[in-house]
Amino acid sequence: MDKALLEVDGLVVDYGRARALDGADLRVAAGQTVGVVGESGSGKSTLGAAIGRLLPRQARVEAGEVRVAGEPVLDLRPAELRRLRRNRLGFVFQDPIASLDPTMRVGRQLRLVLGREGRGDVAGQLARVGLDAARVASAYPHQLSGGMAQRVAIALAMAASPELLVADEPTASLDAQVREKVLDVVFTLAAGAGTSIVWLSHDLPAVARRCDRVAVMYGGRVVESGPAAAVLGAPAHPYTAALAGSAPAAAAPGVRLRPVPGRPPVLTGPSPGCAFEPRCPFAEERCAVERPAPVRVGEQDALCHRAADLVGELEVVA
Amino acid sequence: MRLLLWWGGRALSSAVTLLGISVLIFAALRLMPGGFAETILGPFATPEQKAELAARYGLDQSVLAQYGHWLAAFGTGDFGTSMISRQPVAAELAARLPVTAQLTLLAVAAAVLAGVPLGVVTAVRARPGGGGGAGRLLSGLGVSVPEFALGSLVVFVVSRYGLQTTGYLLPAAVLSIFAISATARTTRDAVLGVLVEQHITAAVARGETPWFIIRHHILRNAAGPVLTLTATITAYLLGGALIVEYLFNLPGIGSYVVQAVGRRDYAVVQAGVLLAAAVFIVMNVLVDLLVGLVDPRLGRRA
Amino acid sequence: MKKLRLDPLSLAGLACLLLLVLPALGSLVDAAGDPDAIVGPRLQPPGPGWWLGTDNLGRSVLPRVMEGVGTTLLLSSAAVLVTAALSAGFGVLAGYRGGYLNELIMRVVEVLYSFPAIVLAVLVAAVAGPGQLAALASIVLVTIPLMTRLVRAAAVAVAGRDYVTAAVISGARLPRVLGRHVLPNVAGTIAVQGTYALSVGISVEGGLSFLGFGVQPPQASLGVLIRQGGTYMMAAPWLIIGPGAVLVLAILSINVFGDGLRDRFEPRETRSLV
Amino acid sequence: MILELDDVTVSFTTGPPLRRRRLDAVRGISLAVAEGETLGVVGESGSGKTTTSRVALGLQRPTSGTVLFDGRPFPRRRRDLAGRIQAVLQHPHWSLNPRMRVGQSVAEPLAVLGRPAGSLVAEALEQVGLGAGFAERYPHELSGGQRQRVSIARALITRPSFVVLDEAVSALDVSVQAQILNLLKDLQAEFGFSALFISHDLGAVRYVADRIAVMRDGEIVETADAAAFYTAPEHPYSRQLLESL
Amino acid sequence: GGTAAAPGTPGGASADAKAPPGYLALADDKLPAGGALSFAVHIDSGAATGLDPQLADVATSWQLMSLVYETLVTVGPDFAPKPALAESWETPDPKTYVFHLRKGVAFSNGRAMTADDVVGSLKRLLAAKSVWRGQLGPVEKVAKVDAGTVRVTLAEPYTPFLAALANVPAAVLPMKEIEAGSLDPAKAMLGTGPFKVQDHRQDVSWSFVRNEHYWDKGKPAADSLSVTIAPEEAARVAAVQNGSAALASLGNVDSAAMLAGAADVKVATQATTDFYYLMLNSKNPKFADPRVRQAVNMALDRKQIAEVALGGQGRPTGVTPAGLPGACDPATLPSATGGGAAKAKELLAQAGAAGLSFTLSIYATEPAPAVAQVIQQNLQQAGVTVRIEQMDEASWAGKVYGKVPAPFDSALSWFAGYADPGMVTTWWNPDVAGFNQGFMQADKDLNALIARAGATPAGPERDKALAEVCAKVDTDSQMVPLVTRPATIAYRADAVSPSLYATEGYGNLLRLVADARVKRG
Ligand SMILES: Nc1ncnc2c1ncn2[C@@H]1O[C@H](COP(=O)(O)OP(=O)(O)OP(=O)(O)O)[C@@H](O)[C@H]1O
Ligand SMILES: Nc1ncnc2c1ncn2[C@@H]1O[C@H](COP(=O)(O)OP(=O)(O)OP(=O)(O)O)[C@@H](O)[C@H]1O
Ligand SMILES: [Mg+2]
Ligand SMILES: [Mg+2]
Repeated sequence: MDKALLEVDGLVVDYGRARALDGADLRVAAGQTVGVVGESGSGKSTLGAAIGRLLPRQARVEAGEVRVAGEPVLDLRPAELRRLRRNRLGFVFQDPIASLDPTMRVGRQLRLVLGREGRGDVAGQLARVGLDAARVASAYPHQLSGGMAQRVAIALAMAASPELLVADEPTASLDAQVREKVLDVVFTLAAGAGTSIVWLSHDLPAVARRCDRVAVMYGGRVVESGPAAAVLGAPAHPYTAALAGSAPAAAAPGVRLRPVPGRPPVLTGPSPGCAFEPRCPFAEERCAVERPAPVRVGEQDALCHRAADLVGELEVVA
Repeated sequence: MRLLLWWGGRALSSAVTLLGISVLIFAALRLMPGGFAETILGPFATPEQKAELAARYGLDQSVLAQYGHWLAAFGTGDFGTSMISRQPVAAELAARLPVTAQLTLLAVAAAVLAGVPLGVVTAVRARPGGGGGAGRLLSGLGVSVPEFALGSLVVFVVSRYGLQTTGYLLPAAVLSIFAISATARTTRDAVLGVLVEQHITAAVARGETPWFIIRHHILRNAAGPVLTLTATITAYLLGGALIVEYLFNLPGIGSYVVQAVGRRDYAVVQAGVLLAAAVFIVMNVLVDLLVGLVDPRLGRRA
Repeated sequence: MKKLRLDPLSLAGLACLLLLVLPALGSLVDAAGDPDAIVGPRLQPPGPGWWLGTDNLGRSVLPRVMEGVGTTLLLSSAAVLVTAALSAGFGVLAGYRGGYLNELIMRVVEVLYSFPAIVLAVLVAAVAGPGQLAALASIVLVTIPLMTRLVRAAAVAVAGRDYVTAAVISGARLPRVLGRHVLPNVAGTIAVQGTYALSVGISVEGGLSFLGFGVQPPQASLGVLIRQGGTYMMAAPWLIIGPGAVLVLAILSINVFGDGLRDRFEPRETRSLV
Repeated sequence: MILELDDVTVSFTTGPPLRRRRLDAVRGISLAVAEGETLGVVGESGSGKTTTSRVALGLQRPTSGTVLFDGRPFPRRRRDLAGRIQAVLQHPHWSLNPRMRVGQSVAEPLAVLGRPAGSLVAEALEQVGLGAGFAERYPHELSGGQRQRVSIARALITRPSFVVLDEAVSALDVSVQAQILNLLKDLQAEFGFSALFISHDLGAVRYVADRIAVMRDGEIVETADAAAFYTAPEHPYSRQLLESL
Repeated sequence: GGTAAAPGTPGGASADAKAPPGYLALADDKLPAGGALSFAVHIDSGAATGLDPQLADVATSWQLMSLVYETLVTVGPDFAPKPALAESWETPDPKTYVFHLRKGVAFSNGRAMTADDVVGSLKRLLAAKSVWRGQLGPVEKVAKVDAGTVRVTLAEPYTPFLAALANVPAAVLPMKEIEAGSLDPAKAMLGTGPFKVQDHRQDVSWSFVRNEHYWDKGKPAADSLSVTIAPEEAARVAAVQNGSAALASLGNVDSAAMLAGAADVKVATQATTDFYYLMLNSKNPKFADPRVRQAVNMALDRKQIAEVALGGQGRPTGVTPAGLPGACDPATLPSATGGGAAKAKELLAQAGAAGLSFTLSIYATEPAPAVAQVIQQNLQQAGVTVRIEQMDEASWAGKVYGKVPAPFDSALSWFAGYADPGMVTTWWNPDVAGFNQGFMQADKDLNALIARAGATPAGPERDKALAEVCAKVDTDSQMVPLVTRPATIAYRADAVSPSLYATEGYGNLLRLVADARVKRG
């Protein structure tokens, strides 16, 4: 396996009353783009935040490790952590307008970031993300549309040419056309700078189109990961299959949608077995009591006791 | 044009407010027990003396007529004449204003320079074990020592060692203790409100240093309430720091007006109150303007 | 689960406050003696019969301090409650409704502020007799403008939030919208400004009593005791140490407790800057 | 018709006091929603979808034009409509009172009506795929999608006759989205409410909407039956939209 | 504790040990003349009548005006009349006073004082609607005899005449300038006194410089005097402590103890003839019955008031101020010998007023509240409940003097006691006093007694007459004299050597300022 830029190993994160990550593993190689998908509440945002050690105070890391370029993020001293964030990491959040300082013109915010880096000009950075530099630089965040604001946020995150960009649903509040434009910007810039991307998303088709790899999360674990086409086209984990099959866009008119039956788990401690077991049509006895270990199926790694048995059985209803 | 309109509107509403205040204070003064006659002429005054005094200051006219005359004179810049000193009130206020202004300036400067950092530190360190507790105690201590107690102590102790209590530094220091604490506490509250916002997380994620985030992002965002407080403190102090003026025997506006209230020296009280009101109103306008500049979101709403 | 979880410092503040107030309310005051009775020679240092010394009229200081704590805290907190109620009401209404109502309320606040507390105290004293009511009204006047403005500013921010809109859509009436949604979200500001106002209130009470408008003799209040004690600072320091310490302790614990309350009203976690 | 908008224009004045501009957020739009019908509204960002919904909710008085709800103008007292109109607003982040527990938030529309909540809150949370245990949480303890589902539960708890869903499923993963969309359809079949369904996601709109209105730059450029729209869109902008699906 | 005992010591006046009888301190005339003096006092002259001394009716105004204006006669340390602008005088008969004017007296503008100024001033005073006009007595005629002699004729004998003439309102004004209109005495002061005004800012400060034309050569000893007005006691204490003022008037009876440790600061307590009195409003049904008033009077413990409220610096007094020659002995008054609280209870029961409760209206300036609280304690012994109502001076004055009948139960105040025991008794005749008509019933017998005491020449006869007035006032108990009012002065022994009388009649702290020597180096 090629040298990993990001390694998350067995990460367990607890928020007082809930366990958000229950042993999540993720590996991202340099230059790779990884889409992280999964059920709402499965721990995507928590994973994303943990990569930059940006978890809220009440979150506790119970176990596991996060390494970026070999550096143990969770154990760094503050100054080292800041250096790491500055030099290697970039973040884009879901709500674009809220992630810009409302009291400062956009140009000034960019200049603050660039000034620190000592390179690039504001106009250039804005042009890079496809914005009318003159107009946007002198605007306050609340005067921008969501799409424009998100591109500004991307410009801020990419200004330092990070090695790894973590984007948490950066396009959820944007319309289809703007979404495509924003994603184009992100992926073009990343490709140009050799930046790896961890893209937390609900948008399976877009992930399939743009990412090298996909990681599917469920119940605080990455239950399946592998090349995007393979994971979404020929799932190895029953949950992936169910997820891919419930997309409304994929449904024919008049056909009832098929959500994954049952309710997502709310963990308060380690899941005794496979967290998907109660909802899994293929569950056997051991699934409830034995935590699955990663299994290599084809090009994917899956956390499923039955992954090998199910090859060819899972299909995406399209 | 729009600029003129905006200022015009604000000026008009301020003028109406001032007019309302003038009516109220005029009425209140005349409703106060203890007339000018008993107070100013003393118990031994004869009815003739009282009548003469009333005639001299037009106090024998109807209250409405008095108000009319006073207002007309006020419009021409004549604030009336003190019944005690027989001097024009405007001149006396002008003579006392520099005292009050210097005190205010010093105290407010201290409040901002010391209070804001203290507030930021206590907020940023608010989590348990962050050392914010010490700051909280410190800023709590400041508001818990009443001005008159601290002032008496300072005046007494300092003079005991033969040191002069003249000048503005000492009284300004006494005034500022309270102001510093108040500023610190308001700053803390405002900063805590900013810390939960996402753009702060975004800045942290960019690897900015705490100091950088405070300087560039937190201070501006927390400026609204702090500016409001500062303006209010400034207005309070410009209206007269009564106790400190007395303790340090500074001839400022506060003691002048309060003494005048005590003697029912109408013209002085009226002018003093309107001055304080005008200061307060102007400060409010200024703050609205400033806050709008610092935080464009609020400007939009104003 | 309605447990009020506070940090240790705030809890200490609360405990301290209770410790100060409870004896003042209970019958302990009587046990300490008649605060008005002349019990010994003037200006005696602490000793048996007068555990905190005697004052310039030969009264025992201990019962006077105990009475004073009760008077002052009661008076100031009553005043601050009035201020908080008015400020919260006006500020929230002005901030939520905006427009002309906002203008009107803010102008009224300006008028109130501009009215000198002393004049008001004299007027109230004339109508209702001098004493606590006059002091109370003055404290309210002095503390109301700042609090109203800050509450209003906070309410403006809250008024635009979607949860308020959602409540309006649900058909919630004004009192419910203000009471359940706007008010709790500006409660932090009210808590902070309330404790600040309390300090101001105690200061004003002392100042007014000094000018003769506050608490009437022989009733003791901390303001009066400290004011008088101040003039005997050298000859009889016990006159100021007792009430002074109690006052500082009281306001300090109120403030620390108020900060704790404020943090408590903020369920969101602040993030570390590092 | 439960809702009729006729030639509605909404203008805002924006900018600082010194440089005010007038901006028409929506311009001369007309639309109608029949009982039991779902009208999907699509269009680019800033095209006036949210503004239209605010007019439909009676939150925004139109600068010109008329709005009729249930054949009558909006009553002066909103209270009279309590429980009959609900909405899921666009930003999940601010749609829940941070000082109220999830359960309290969901129960609020019932409380407004003075109806007992009973087991309704737990049921509503179950329906949107959240356990009853979530009732005890504060909004900041939820993920983005969970928060949005709480808003949906709150909107549906009174079984309103008209619901506005503004980007109600945008923060949800496909599976939960499907669950919610199914829920909407089921409830609509059961209670027959009308809905204004605003979304960027043409797939989701196709699934729930009976008719579709396309907005662009403050105007409605096309209104059509869902089936017709998806097969043969008339307006060039509509075609452009469908291409990206 | 040692410090605590000090304030209790009567006459804690740590005055000059070397001071002669009648003096608290005597200026050391071996010190060189010249230099600047700075004083701090608590209040400025502040009358609506401006600076006109004839209309001034408060001691603080007299005090400042006495630096500029002088009278024909003045009083010595024993209250005996002493020559001032009149070098000598004679009394050919009890109704006639002939004054021989001092030569070489000039106003500070350099113009010599003439008999016309004297006559004009007195006539102006008699025509003025002022308080002091009443104190001057039944003056019938003022006439110039020659350039150096003035004769005043009274309608009836009036013993306090010279004492009344010795106070500032009877000062000699520059009548020529006043009549010519070049001086408005309400706005500016021009007198024959040791100082002239250089600058005045109302309620802030006065500055005086020596009058180069002053007749008493070698005086004033100091070249200039600045007076700072500092209403707050702490500010005045600070001023003497740090030496920014050489002398300050203090209000706290325990100042001696307060300043005990301060280097070079001396505190002197000057006795005065001023005294506190309690007004029992006899036009109020509560006090209409004289027995009720007597009971209240009887229950008062004047000793305790003096000891506790005034730190032992005051002393019980009857209506004739204790300390003045010829004053009655308060210990012999009916209220003192009547039987105290027990008897008071009995009297109240008889009057059907058992369980009496009333309000005592006071103003906030110390020591009035202290006096009131001791009274409250005293009366509690007799089963009487007193509610103290404290207000600002203006409200208080409005309530007490503003209306007829006056709307209060009882009130506390003080009178200046002046320099003759009979002078203050005039205020017990409401027809003359005027201000107390709202709360005091005129008593013909008392008025007659007061008049007789006024007309009786000084001597045992007059003492007896005064004693009768005392007793009558005491039984009447409408305005009840309580205790004398001490004045406290602190000065820097290293900066000034002042002269101070042991007892003062006109509240004039600055009386002997012309003698004060500045210490330097
Ligand atoms: N501050 C918190 N306190 C308690 N629980 C939390 C907190 N934040 C998140 N959680 C819980 O942790 C789990 C994971 O949350 P996270 O935000 O990582 O989910 P997500 O995968 O990003 O979901 P979504 O797609 O809805 O955004 C959820 O069940 C959520 O309820
Ligand atoms: N209160 C307001 N004041 C000023 N302008 C406003 C206001 N509300 C909306 N606008 C403007 O009106 C236009 C329409 O906004 P609206 O929110 O309705 O768009 P939208 O279609 O909902 O967009 P999105 O898909 O991004 O949510 C935008 O240009 C917006 O900036
Ligand atoms: Mg998330
Ligand atoms: Mg919208």
